[in-house]
Amino acid sequence: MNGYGLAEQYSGISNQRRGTKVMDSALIPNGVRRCSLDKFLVALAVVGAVLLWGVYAMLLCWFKGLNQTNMNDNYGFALWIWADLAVIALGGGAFFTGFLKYIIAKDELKNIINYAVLIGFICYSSALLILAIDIGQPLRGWFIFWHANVHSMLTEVAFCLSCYFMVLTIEYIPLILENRQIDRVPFFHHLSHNMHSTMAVFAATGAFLSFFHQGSLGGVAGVLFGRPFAYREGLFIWPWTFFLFTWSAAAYGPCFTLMVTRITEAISGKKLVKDNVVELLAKISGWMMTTYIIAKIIDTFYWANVTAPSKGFNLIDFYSNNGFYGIWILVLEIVLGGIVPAAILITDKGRKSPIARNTAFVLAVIGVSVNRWVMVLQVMAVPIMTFDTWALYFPSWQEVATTILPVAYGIMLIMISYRYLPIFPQEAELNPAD
Amino acid sequence: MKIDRRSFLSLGVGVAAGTALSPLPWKLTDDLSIWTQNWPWTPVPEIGESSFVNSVCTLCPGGCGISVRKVEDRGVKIEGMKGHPVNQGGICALGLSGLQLLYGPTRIKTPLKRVGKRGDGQWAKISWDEAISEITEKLDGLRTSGNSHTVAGIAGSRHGTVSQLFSRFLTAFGSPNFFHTPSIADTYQLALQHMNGVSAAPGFDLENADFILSFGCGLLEGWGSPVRMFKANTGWKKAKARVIQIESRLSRTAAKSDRWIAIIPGSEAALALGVAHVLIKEMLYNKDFVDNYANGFESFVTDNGEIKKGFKQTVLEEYSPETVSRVTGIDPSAIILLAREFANAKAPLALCGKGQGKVPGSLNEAMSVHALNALVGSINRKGGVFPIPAMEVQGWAEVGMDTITSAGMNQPRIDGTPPNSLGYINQLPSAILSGKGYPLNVLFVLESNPLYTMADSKTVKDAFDKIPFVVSLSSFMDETAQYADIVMPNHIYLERLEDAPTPMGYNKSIISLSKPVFKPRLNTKHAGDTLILLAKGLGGGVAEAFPWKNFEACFEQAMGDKMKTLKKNGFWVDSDAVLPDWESTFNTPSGKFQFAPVEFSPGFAPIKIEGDSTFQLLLIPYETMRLSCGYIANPPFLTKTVEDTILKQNDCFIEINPKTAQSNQLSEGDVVVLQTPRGQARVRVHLEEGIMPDMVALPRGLGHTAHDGYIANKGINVNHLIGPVQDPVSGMDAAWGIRAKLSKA
Amino acid sequence: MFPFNFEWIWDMSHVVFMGGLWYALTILGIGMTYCVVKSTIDAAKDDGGHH
Amino acid sequence: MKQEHGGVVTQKYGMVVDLDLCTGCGSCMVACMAENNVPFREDETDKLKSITWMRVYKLTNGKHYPETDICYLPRPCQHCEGSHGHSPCVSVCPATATDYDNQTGIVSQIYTRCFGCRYCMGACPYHARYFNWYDPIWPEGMERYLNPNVSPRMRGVVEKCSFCFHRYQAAKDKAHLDGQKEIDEDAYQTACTQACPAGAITFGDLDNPNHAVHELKKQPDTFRLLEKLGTNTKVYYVSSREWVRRAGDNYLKTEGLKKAVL
Repeated sequence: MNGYGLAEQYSGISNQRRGTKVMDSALIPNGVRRCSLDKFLVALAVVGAVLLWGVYAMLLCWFKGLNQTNMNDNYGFALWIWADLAVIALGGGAFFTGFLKYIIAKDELKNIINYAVLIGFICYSSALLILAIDIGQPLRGWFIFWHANVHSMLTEVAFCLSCYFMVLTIEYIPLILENRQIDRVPFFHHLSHNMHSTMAVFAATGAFLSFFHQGSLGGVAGVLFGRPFAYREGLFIWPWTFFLFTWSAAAYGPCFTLMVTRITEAISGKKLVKDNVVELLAKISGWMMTTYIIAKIIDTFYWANVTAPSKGFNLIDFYSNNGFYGIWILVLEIVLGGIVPAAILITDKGRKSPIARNTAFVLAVIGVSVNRWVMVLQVMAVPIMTFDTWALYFPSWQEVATTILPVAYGIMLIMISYRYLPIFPQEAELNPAD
Repeated sequence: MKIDRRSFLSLGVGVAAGTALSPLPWKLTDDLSIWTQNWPWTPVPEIGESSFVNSVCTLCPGGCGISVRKVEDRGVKIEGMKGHPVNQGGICALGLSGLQLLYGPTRIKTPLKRVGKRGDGQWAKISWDEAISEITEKLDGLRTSGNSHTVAGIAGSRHGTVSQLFSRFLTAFGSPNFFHTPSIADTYQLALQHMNGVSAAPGFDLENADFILSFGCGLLEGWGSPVRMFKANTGWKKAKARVIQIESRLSRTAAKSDRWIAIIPGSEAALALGVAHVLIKEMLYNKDFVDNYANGFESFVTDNGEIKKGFKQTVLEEYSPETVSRVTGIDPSAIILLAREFANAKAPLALCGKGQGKVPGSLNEAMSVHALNALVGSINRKGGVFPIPAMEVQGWAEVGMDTITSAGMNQPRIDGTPPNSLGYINQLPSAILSGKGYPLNVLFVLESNPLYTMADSKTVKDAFDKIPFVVSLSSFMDETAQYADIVMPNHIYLERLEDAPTPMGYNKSIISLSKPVFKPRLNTKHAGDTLILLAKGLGGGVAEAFPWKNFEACFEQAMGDKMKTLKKNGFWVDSDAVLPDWESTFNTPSGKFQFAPVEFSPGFAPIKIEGDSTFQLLLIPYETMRLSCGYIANPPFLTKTVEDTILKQNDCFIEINPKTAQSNQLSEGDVVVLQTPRGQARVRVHLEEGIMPDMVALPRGLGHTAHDGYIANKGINVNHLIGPVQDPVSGMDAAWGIRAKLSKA
Repeated sequence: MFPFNFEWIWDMSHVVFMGGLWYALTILGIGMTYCVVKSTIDAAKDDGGHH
Repeated sequence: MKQEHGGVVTQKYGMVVDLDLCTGCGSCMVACMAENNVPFREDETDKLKSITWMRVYKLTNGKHYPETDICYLPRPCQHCEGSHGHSPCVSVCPATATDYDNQTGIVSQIYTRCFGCRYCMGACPYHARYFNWYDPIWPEGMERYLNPNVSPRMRGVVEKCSFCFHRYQAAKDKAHLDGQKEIDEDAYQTACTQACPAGAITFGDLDNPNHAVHELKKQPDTFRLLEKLGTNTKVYYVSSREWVRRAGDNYLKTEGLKKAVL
């Protein structure tokens, strides 16, 4: 396949550039430039320290229990579940880009698919790790599979999430195998090649799984008929949030891929992906977002005027008499985090302007994160019984640390992968050796 | 074999694959999950033969029958005893928590002798023999030196065999200084003495009353026998009887009542007399009773020729609705309406005793309320109030009086009251501190915790400091035990034999049998046995007054022929008692009910509480079923039910009307300093519409400094802030509050 | 997740849901097996063919 | 009428709580804790982390002094039936650790199955579900009072009111031994019902005309909590005060109080 071919195409170019001999050069892809090992290790150590802080908090949660958090009986779901839902939405770039490349055959996307897969891999492994911390009995976490209740949206999430993580691993493995040293082993060389050739099947399976787990994550909130803020009617067993979540992940996920790409470019000081690739993905994302936000507005409108009133609630009841959840949050999510980035990305002018484009990516990431926040935390905060009160919550440092942990882990994995694996097929071309 | 990279890799992959395919990881995963299901630090209760043992709960004076579920020798649950006349199967939250007291960490395990400074909590474990001989030595010295009267005893109650044995011990030893924890029952007893001419406790036929006029009684807050009151309340609801609650705070009783009338606290007697005014003015009173069976209604000439105003004249002259309205803050029309309703009811009944009735209160008020019942004829009739004669122990021989005993018994009581009075424990601290009279050398404390429950705890502590030797017979390391020199731990109620006498307000004489449900778990001794051992140790006349082998023998003798019934049913009820009539039961000089006893007549002499006008607010204590505020401190379960608007972490809240809070620039949750003439404390603000403006209310039962971490140092003890106020008539404590002010912390 | 788990009922929900799951797992399993086997064969060929 | 499922008599256990009688004394809460080995900690004032299967709520009418009024409302698990046993929590539990028992109508919780995801807590609008944030610790000696019929829970799992299901099992076994087909009303009562000193709680088979609850639930002043959500609870409340009945559900400003239709 092409990714493989490209790597080979540039394999002749030496990375050992005059005056910049790198100690671990044998591991670094051919034809690209990397910083010194010392610098790399120092940076790795800095991020690693943050990671260790997170690991310490994680161990506290495991050994001492969830009393280390500020969650409580009103806030059974809190920061972690939000982080979970958010990273999965953001990691949606992997399945959707894969879907576009392998199923719709948007071939240009081969230049960003590796990174999309890597980001997806990080997001999904993080999500699984967070779930393992979040549950009260991690050692029995596997009961979700073993004693599965097929009617639970969370079961669907767990199964599809795990399966899709397998897919992402399968998609990530060939990338690892392309490391210069590993590639020298004939079996791995062939395995990489063979996996590339089978990738469309895996990607299709991934897209199928993603559709369900993204959706079922939306279903998690949408089926809660005891929680009028979350509850939505729907199609068959699936509430509308099921479809909205899948759709929004497909729409917003690529924006996150593009945003991280831009950040990577800024940090490495190199252009890594050509503008036409970025613009193509941004355009698709923009149109997806446009359609999504229309659907979201219709959903909100129907919910505010039909669903909630039937349970005795006016829309404004969900946004008043508390210190945090004002109507502003709905505006932030739909207008600033939805309509605005969508409008930027569907216009030629907006897409072509790096500033507008990057702003749109950031707004989109905020928009989808706010949506997931609202669907987890505001659901818990809104009083339902008339004699309930708003429950507000502030995470403990352990929760914050364990939420930052995957971020640190992600950065480290990106650093290592970027250094040793040919993630960006266009890198060498865009940054010629001399 | 040369290990190259490839074979190393293959080996690694092989090992990994092999392990994964072997049953090992799967078995391990499974074992781990099974381990989490049986964590060794999560207890697994032992199974066994289950049985129920009936007894009586004595955690409060309520006297409810209980049924203790046992599994082998463990107690696993306390339930209400079905068929017990007092509680009819019901049980309160404190009673349900009893096993936490039995097995709790606050129990005293063995006799202790203080080694450090008083109150420091440094103890040496001693044997029972050592404890007994140490005390008898001390007592013997006092007795032979003619100082037997300098020994005092404080009991939780003056009823029941153990209390009477305790009193007997002091008498035989030669001390008149027996004290008990007083309550509204004492005031009622005085009212009955003056007006009915009998020495008896009041029995209220609540179940047959159809209009209950409650002057601040916490009918659902623990007044009388709590569970009986709940049952009565349910009966009222079902029978559509009406309850009117006169109280400055929307208590649970007020909330469940048919009408809540907020009153300026302390003016209850005025209201009662205002109601009486309307009854008399509108001729709504029971003419038959008043004309034929009562005295002092009309003005009369006393034996020495004085003209004494009758009740009628006093009330008509001084208690018009308008006058009363000014004092009570209640609209005149509301007073008139109330009086008419009260008179028109079939079986109206007026009650008094604020909250749980922990403070004896104003005798004027009790008599005014009692007069109200008399006016409508609700005395000695169905649905009314009638005297329940106190049950004296029958079977014990008179205490022999040797010279030392009679010399001691002829000394005045330390509180200055006559030798056979009820005793004014509220005057004890000041009597000790004033230095007038004689000093106290030894104090015994049984089933009571004066350092916590008595008003103005600081002064009480100062008084304790003047007593060189304090002996506690408590089961728990409470505030007083912690301040004692020797602790001789009593069995806990579930481990001991005793009787629970008629609870306050109950309409029949009843005794319930508390039997040892469990073998004593710790090195404790029945207080009755301790007293017998002490008496025997003292020898002579004291020992002769205690001829029994042990408390059991003493108890059986005391119960006499009731013992058989007690053993069979668990309780004995005076079922032969006939309802007293109006004809023959008033034991006054005139043989009639006395509206205006010669000694004095009921009137409204407000109890002046402490504090000048710089204290703009009124602080009142209040009681709730979720906070035990007597000798027993809250067990963990009970504390768990306390609302977070009463206690949050270690802060307790004052209730304050939002308007008052606003004018003081306070909002919900603010930390403030609550200051009274007696002390100050850090509290938090809880806004509550259900309290009269310009008042603050604080719950009783918090602020323990002893016991265990489940109750100690939570909130503040309202007794730190309130001092006793002596009732001018009865001499007992009548403080219903204190003036207070708030400042931001 | 297996028919021998006691929660398992042979109803529509289980068949559809678990059917989907096992279907996906089968594809992934077969796909990966194919890749590994083919790569082993390819690598062996390379060895024989003096890479 | 009684339901017959394949020849087996099924019950629908439920409660009728008379709020006019409830005094908020807390006996039901403690009876429940004592019966069901509910753990406690030194500081239980954070009510959002305090396990109370039965919790008594304090409701106020929101009026100013002296028109203000208070009502206490005991809230056990409502044992929602939803539609056909589709209760909010049961349907979401991923590990089948909570179940709607069609035989009794009781929503059960299997502690050893629960792995602590807390989804059910999010699903329950009554806050009837509690998580064991801490290891349950009894002070030394106090574990002696633990009831052997109810297993203490471990840290990290959700627990809730079971309508004292162990008492049902005991009553069923006894009825079986005695050759009775049906469990007597008296033979199976929850700890809170039994303890309530005001007799405010009545418990029994809602479908059985011989049980008191069957008629009590038809009283005119009866309501259930959050009926509009379709949770179809089995705990009925009675109050003669309209504001209390109205506090049982959410109403739009324009809406009147629904007349109890049964």
